[in-house]
Amino acid sequence: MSVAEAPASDTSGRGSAFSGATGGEELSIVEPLIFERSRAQRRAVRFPQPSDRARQRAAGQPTLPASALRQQAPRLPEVSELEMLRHFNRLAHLNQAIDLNFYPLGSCTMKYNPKVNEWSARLPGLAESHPLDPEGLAQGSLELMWLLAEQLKEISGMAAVSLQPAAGAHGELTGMLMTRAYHRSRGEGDSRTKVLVPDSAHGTNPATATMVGYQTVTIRSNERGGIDLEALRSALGPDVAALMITNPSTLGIFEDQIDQVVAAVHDAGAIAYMDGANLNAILGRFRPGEAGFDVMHFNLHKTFSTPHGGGGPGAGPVGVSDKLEPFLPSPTVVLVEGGATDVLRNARDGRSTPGARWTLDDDRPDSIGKVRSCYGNFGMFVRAYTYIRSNGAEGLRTISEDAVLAANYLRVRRHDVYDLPYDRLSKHEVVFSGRRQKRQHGVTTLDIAKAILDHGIHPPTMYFPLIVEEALMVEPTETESL
Amino acid sequence: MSVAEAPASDTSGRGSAFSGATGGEELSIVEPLIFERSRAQRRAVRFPQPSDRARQRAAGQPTLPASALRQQAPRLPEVSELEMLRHFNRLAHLNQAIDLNFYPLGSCTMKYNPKVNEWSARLPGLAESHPLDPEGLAQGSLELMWLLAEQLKEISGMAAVSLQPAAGAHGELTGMLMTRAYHRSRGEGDSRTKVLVPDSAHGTNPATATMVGYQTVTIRSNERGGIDLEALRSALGPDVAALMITNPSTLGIFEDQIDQVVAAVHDAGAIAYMDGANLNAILGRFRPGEAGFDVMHFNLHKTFSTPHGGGGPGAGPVGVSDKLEPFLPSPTVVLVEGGATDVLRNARDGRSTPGARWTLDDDRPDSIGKVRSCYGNFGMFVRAYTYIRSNGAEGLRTISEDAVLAANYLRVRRHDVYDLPYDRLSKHEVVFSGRRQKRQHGVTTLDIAKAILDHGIHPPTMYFPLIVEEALMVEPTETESL
Amino acid sequence: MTYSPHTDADRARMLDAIGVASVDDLFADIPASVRASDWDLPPSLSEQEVRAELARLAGRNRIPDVSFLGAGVYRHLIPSVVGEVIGRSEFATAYTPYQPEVSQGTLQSIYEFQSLICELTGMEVATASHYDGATATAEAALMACRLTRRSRVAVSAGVNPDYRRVLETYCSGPGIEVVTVPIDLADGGSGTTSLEPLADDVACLVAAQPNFYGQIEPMRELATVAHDAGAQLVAVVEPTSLALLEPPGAYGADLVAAEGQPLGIPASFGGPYVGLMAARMASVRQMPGRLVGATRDGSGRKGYVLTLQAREQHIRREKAASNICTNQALMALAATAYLSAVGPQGLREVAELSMTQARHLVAAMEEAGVGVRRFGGSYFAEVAMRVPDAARRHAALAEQGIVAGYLAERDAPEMQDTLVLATTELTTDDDIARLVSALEATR
Amino acid sequence: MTYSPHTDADRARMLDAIGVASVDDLFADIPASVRASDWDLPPSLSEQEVRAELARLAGRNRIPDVSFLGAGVYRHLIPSVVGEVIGRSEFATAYTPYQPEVSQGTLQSIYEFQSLICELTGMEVATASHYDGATATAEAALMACRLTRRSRVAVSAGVNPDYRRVLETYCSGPGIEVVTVPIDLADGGSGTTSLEPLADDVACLVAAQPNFYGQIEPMRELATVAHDAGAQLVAVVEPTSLALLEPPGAYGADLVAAEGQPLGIPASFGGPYVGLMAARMASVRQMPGRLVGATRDGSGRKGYVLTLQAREQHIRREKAASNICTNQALMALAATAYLSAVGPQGLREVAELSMTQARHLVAAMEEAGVGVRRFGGSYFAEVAMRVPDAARRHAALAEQGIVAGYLAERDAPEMQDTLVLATTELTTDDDIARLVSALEATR
Ligand SMILES: Cc1ncc(COP(=O)(O)O)c(C=O)c1O
Ligand SMILES: Cc1ncc(COP(=O)(O)O)c(C=O)c1O
Repeated sequence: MSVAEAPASDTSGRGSAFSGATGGEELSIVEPLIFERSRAQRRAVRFPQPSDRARQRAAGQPTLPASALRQQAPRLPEVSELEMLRHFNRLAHLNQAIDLNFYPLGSCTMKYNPKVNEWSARLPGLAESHPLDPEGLAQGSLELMWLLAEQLKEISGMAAVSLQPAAGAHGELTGMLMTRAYHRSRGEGDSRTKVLVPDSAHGTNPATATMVGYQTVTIRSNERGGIDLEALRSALGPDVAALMITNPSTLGIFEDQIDQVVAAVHDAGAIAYMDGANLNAILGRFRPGEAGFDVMHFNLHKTFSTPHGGGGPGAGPVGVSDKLEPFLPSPTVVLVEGGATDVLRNARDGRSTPGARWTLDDDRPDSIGKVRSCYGNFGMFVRAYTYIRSNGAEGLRTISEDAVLAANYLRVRRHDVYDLPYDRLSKHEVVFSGRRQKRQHGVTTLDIAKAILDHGIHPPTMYFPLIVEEALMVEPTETESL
Repeated sequence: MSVAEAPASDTSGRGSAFSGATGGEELSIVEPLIFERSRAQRRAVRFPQPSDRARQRAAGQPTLPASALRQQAPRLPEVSELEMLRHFNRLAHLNQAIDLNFYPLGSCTMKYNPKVNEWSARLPGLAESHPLDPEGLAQGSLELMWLLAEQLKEISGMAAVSLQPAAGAHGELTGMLMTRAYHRSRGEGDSRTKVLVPDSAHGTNPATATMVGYQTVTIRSNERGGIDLEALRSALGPDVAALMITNPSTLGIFEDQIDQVVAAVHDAGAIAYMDGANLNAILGRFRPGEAGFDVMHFNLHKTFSTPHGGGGPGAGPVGVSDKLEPFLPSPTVVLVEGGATDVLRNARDGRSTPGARWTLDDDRPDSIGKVRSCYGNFGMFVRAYTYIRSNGAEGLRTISEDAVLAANYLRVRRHDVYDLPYDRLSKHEVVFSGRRQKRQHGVTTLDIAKAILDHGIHPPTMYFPLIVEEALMVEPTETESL
Repeated sequence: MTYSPHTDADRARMLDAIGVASVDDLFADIPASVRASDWDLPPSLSEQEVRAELARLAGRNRIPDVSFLGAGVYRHLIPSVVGEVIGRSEFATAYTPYQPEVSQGTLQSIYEFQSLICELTGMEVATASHYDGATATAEAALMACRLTRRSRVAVSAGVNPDYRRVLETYCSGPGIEVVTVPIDLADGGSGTTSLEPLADDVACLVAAQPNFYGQIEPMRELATVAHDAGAQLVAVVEPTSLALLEPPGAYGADLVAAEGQPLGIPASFGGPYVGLMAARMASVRQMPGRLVGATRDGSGRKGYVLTLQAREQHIRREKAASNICTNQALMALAATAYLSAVGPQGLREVAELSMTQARHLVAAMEEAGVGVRRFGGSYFAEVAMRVPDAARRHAALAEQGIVAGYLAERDAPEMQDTLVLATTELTTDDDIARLVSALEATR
Repeated sequence: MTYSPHTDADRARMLDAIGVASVDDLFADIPASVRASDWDLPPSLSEQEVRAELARLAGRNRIPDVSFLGAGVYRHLIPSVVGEVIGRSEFATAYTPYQPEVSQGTLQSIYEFQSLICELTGMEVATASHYDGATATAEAALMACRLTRRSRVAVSAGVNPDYRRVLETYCSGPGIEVVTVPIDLADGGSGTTSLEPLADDVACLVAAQPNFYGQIEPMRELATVAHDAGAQLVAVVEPTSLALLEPPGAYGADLVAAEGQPLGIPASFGGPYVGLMAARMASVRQMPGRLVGATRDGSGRKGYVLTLQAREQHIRREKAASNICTNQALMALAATAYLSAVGPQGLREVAELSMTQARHLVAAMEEAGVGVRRFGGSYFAEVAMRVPDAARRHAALAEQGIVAGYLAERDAPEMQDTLVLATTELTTDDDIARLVSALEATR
């Protein structure tokens, strides 16, 4: 199927949904809408009737005021359980997915999502735990969150971590709100109005700056795909709040002047923000905290392999240096009884620490506040914790080694076929250009993607980053075999 | 794909399995063998190393004698977890299944297998219960088996039920072994050597008779598709051990002389066995026990909807009249403390009965013995119990009403197209004949099946029962919508 | 261990092809001064070990035997068939459906999700999806500011306190002021939002139906209050209640935000959930987040694609309506599967049974003299009860594995000695009896 | 409730088309004299009610905290990925793959299963599948009778007592006599099968490796004993042990039977499991059960089909090799997925760790003076320990949630005061310590 942009007005099946089933004449694999399978009075799941006692007792209580009642029941589909299930199973068969085939969608780290992670997330003790349960009933959830935050600190070298943001972009928002709170605390809230963003950045970076009320200034890349240091230095000044830099970048390149970049930003009194979406390439090799970054976000769903779910859920924890710590979202999980070293050692051995107790600290006067209800996408924390424990210290290093090996292998193996605008060491991914194919044969990157589709493989990311003509961004990850 | 009978000799992939991966030249949806994905040293699941303490203590104990060791490791596939999973997921996509589309395979009752049944079977308290756990730790399993047996008794009108047989044919074996034990107990073990089986019977019936050392005598059907009473009466005699009759029959027809059939069998001193594979059509309408049958089997996986798993597991409980009760397989579950009425009433209300206790009674001197290790396919009992409780007294009746409605509806709707050798009320299914299509157009039933395949629907059972030329046996079940 | 398939031979082959001697060479681009020092992380675990560790943590939680806790997160039945759908790895291990040819499953299900949310809310367009109800509410308020070109937001004190905090945080970004519209919290009062006129520079009024205390708000009147000030009404709703309650589209809401968790999603200590947002078609170009539209392919076959992407960050960058990218798609699928499985009749049964049990609970508490309703008016399936010495008794019951709802004074000091108790279709008569007798025992 | 999709309108439409007035008319063919009387069954339950009822029953079982119970059913790790595979409804809700065009998934996976079993056992052909290890053993013995045209079966007393009982029952059908070959049960004895010559009318000798007491049998010698009598050797094996132990094909077994439960299948109170059977190619036409073969389709593409069906009941009826029809296909898939997931190295780790823990257990028990090995010789991962007053202590430990293995006197009166204790890779050092101290405490 080749598709055009849809008419904007049809984003809901209501109009046609109840006009009856599609005719049976035309045979195709296309699955009708669930509404088209509906027939009045058909049922799947049913519920019990209230007991007589409940009914009697309820009788004396106020009903809903007539003015608040709806006139017509919502026209939800009426289908049998089997019809419902078949519908979604058939839709599932129309998808490509990691669990079926290679899915080298660049920038998305489409690696294997281990099934044991799902096992963990479904443990009733975790899945059925209510976020507002009294803390005494929720010590397991709190310990898990605390342990995960400790691990993310160790992995990133940051001083403190909040798990609250629900995705990478949400982490960016959180980080930039903290940036602003920091400048405000120093009386520079009004003077620092700009955020610098390299031209290779992901769209969420500039969009985030806007949401925080900052103005985006684009910094061009140099001919090696890195940030142009001169351009950066000249843009930096007392009106700059932060630099948001993605490292490794969306070109799959490690910013090899990163030390100078961070120094320049700090010299200007600005905050160095690292977009950690591509952390999968540098585990155990580079820790943003050690390099002086003030704030970063993790894409837990990418690096720590939680299933991407057709577009989410994810999780976007933020790590900060000491200087931003007071501004972290509230609450944070704190260990109030028992020693951190003991707890870490015991957990390493699979043991609970007698007497240890955690609490949610919501008394954080400088905090930017809450960015999400409750504490974040807890189910993703469970999966990420499982993943980190499964891999362990050595395994996490191997992940990055193998991911980088695979990307470089692809780079050299496809080097003859496609142009390589930045022919340097790759990190998590390699970005080719189809410009030659386009010029010489009139074959666009879109055409190439369609050809890849015919092999049952999901195409790479296309036409991004914007600075590469006819870009084809391939991220093999460490879990694809030769 | 149209396939021929396979060469008999290639039933194992060993020969070619390790000769290397299939070439990448040819593009096809065909999935290589798991062995072809193997690469030395590749791993999926790993296991821990023994602790130092365990190793030290084990050191003083005997190792395996060298003579008992294998010389070469088994050549199991060496694949990553993702490769393994993709392999089976892709294979899954090559199957048709109830959960994807209509699957009217006659005689197999391919109805919806409710997902809540799977939920039940996975409850750790049931799934992790060891069959030899001390009875005090297994009262839940025993109560469930007891309750299910009670329900099957109520549904069938039989006096006692054993859940032990693992499938329908296994139930037949059990029933016929009991039949022989019964005749032996009366000194007729050697004289009664024949089992009568109608010509429309499923192949398992005569095969079972052979396994029990009986000789099969085939009884022809009359022109109405029922058993020929005259033929039956003349075959009956002091050398006959039993009649095995399927009711409703494999023609989808209820034997409307069943009262006379059972009487004739009993008059001859023989045992009346009912193959209950097609019980789905007669729940609440006909109880074999009330009609005088001495023994029957249930196909739990059909009538009580446990997933058929690509060919099993199933479960084939047997029900017997009082006269065969002593011969039931051992052990049976008995309630040794507490009253049956109390327990049944409490279970109806979802409550346990204080003080009730069950035990496995293995002191059954006349029993035929065990037909299976442990107590049968317990996981199927869990699903069937869930199903019976979900549907309840009324729901079970509705199942049969709707299954019969659907079969008759199909009968009248396809009546013009196909010949109907026995144009009578249908029960669970309807058997058409493609003889007209074959004679007039040279289109065989096989050709028709292939055309049905092209609609994404699983074809009906073909060329069975044997007495119908070019048979097409369609069982819609109660869960297919109009 | 890792999940890497690479054997040492594979690695050697790759290094060889790349032309480097060791894997360290591939990290030569990291300046020496910033190379990572050693880390202290636990060693790898086999599957059985990691399962033991997670079972340990799960075992340190105690799932209450009886719970009346809601406060935005509700324990409803999740039909087994819903778990089956979202467990399918073709859905779970795909990503954003940029490539429609290989994503029709995800795309069509999102389109159905949007349609279902429109049905429930009576609105014309729904997004897919937001992080949760709180962020959906905040984004709706920001959207109202863009639509009205105003920069003050009024929020009812009857809106979930967590949502109000998130709203504050989001508004602090572009410097939007948030003003709180009080609700009548007096004992015996209405428990609903003040109908005082709004200032005419307010972009929107955010109000919840039912509100945080379960009370039924006069939404039609609140819409008038908002519209009289030239502001929009952002209705924050509870989706199962919409089986019975008037849809926001009918009482004049301009924007709707909701938490989708009650629709087939487990409590899971706070997430993942799904934020719902719906609006009028006229406002669609200011909507944040993803939208899927129906279209036809070259050969005329129906299909689905991401649409109106020119609102989104990957196209518009700093001019985008929001920075949202990864959202909660799989949870939206759970809601889609849930609504398809229960249908209109099932959703009605859920709502009615939840309501009946709430009333049963109130009667039982009042009968036993352990509590009385704090407010007048009507309520849905959550109810504020005045219970003497509530904090102490709430804690005492927790020790016994009984959670006596939400302690209102946590967020509203004037709400001392008040428990907000939620019931659902899973609340049994026995649960109510146990709560009442436990409260009696702590008198 | 039922899962029927039919509304009353649907039913009316069908009745109308059929031309009958009521559904009762469709049952008119049931003679009045045998129509069912009313039944007494419980009313229907909604999903939440039925789940509560099943949770009640599950809660009445107590899963032991520590268990050394094996006796044919072993608690091994079931990798999550195995559950994922067999949970796929394309496998679970299909049936016997009679129609190869729409069953290649099932067919190929069965072919792989057969290949894996051949690899493990060193045999040439394997069936797919049997009800369990006991019935596979019985069917193998019957097959040996057909192959040798003899009608006596010799079975070692070291074979699982349940298997021997099932064998007796199956042999009683065609009137085959079963004779028991003793094992040396004397305290301090070998614990293995007697090597006395067999009578020359015996069709086969059935012996287990390891045997029921965990002892390593001299299989090569037993093969000679069998062959010397012109009989076949039926080896009953434990599949994980074949990572280390000589495959039956190498020591002269003619037939192999096994319980596949240890390969990724939960204990589930006794089933569903899967029976494995393997043989030499020369005997294939006497094999009972299903076989899948590789073939090519019209256009030369590889595919898989049911093969050699002329042995089966649906073709041969009373002349079939067995009456088996529905088997344990999904459990065979579990074993296939398991063996693919663990691979040769993983299976070896399972076997080695299980063995190490058995030896650790013996040493710990002997050190603490709570038990000594009953037999000489070697053992795999299950071991017979002489423990004074075993029956009382076994019962006392069960009360504490510790299952101290299998009480041997249940089946062999001469084995008083003997516990047969099994270890697997899931047995922890802590489990061993807890067992030992609990035994100490009951001295
Ligand atoms: C480099 C980069 N930054 C940020 C993001 C945003 O993360 P999320 O989609 O989790 O919001 C992405 C996601 O694709 C990304 O690739
Ligand atoms: C009429 C009839 N009898 C017996 C059987 C055998 O049952 P099972 O396959 O469970 O062994 C079947 C199975 O198809 C059948 O249809």
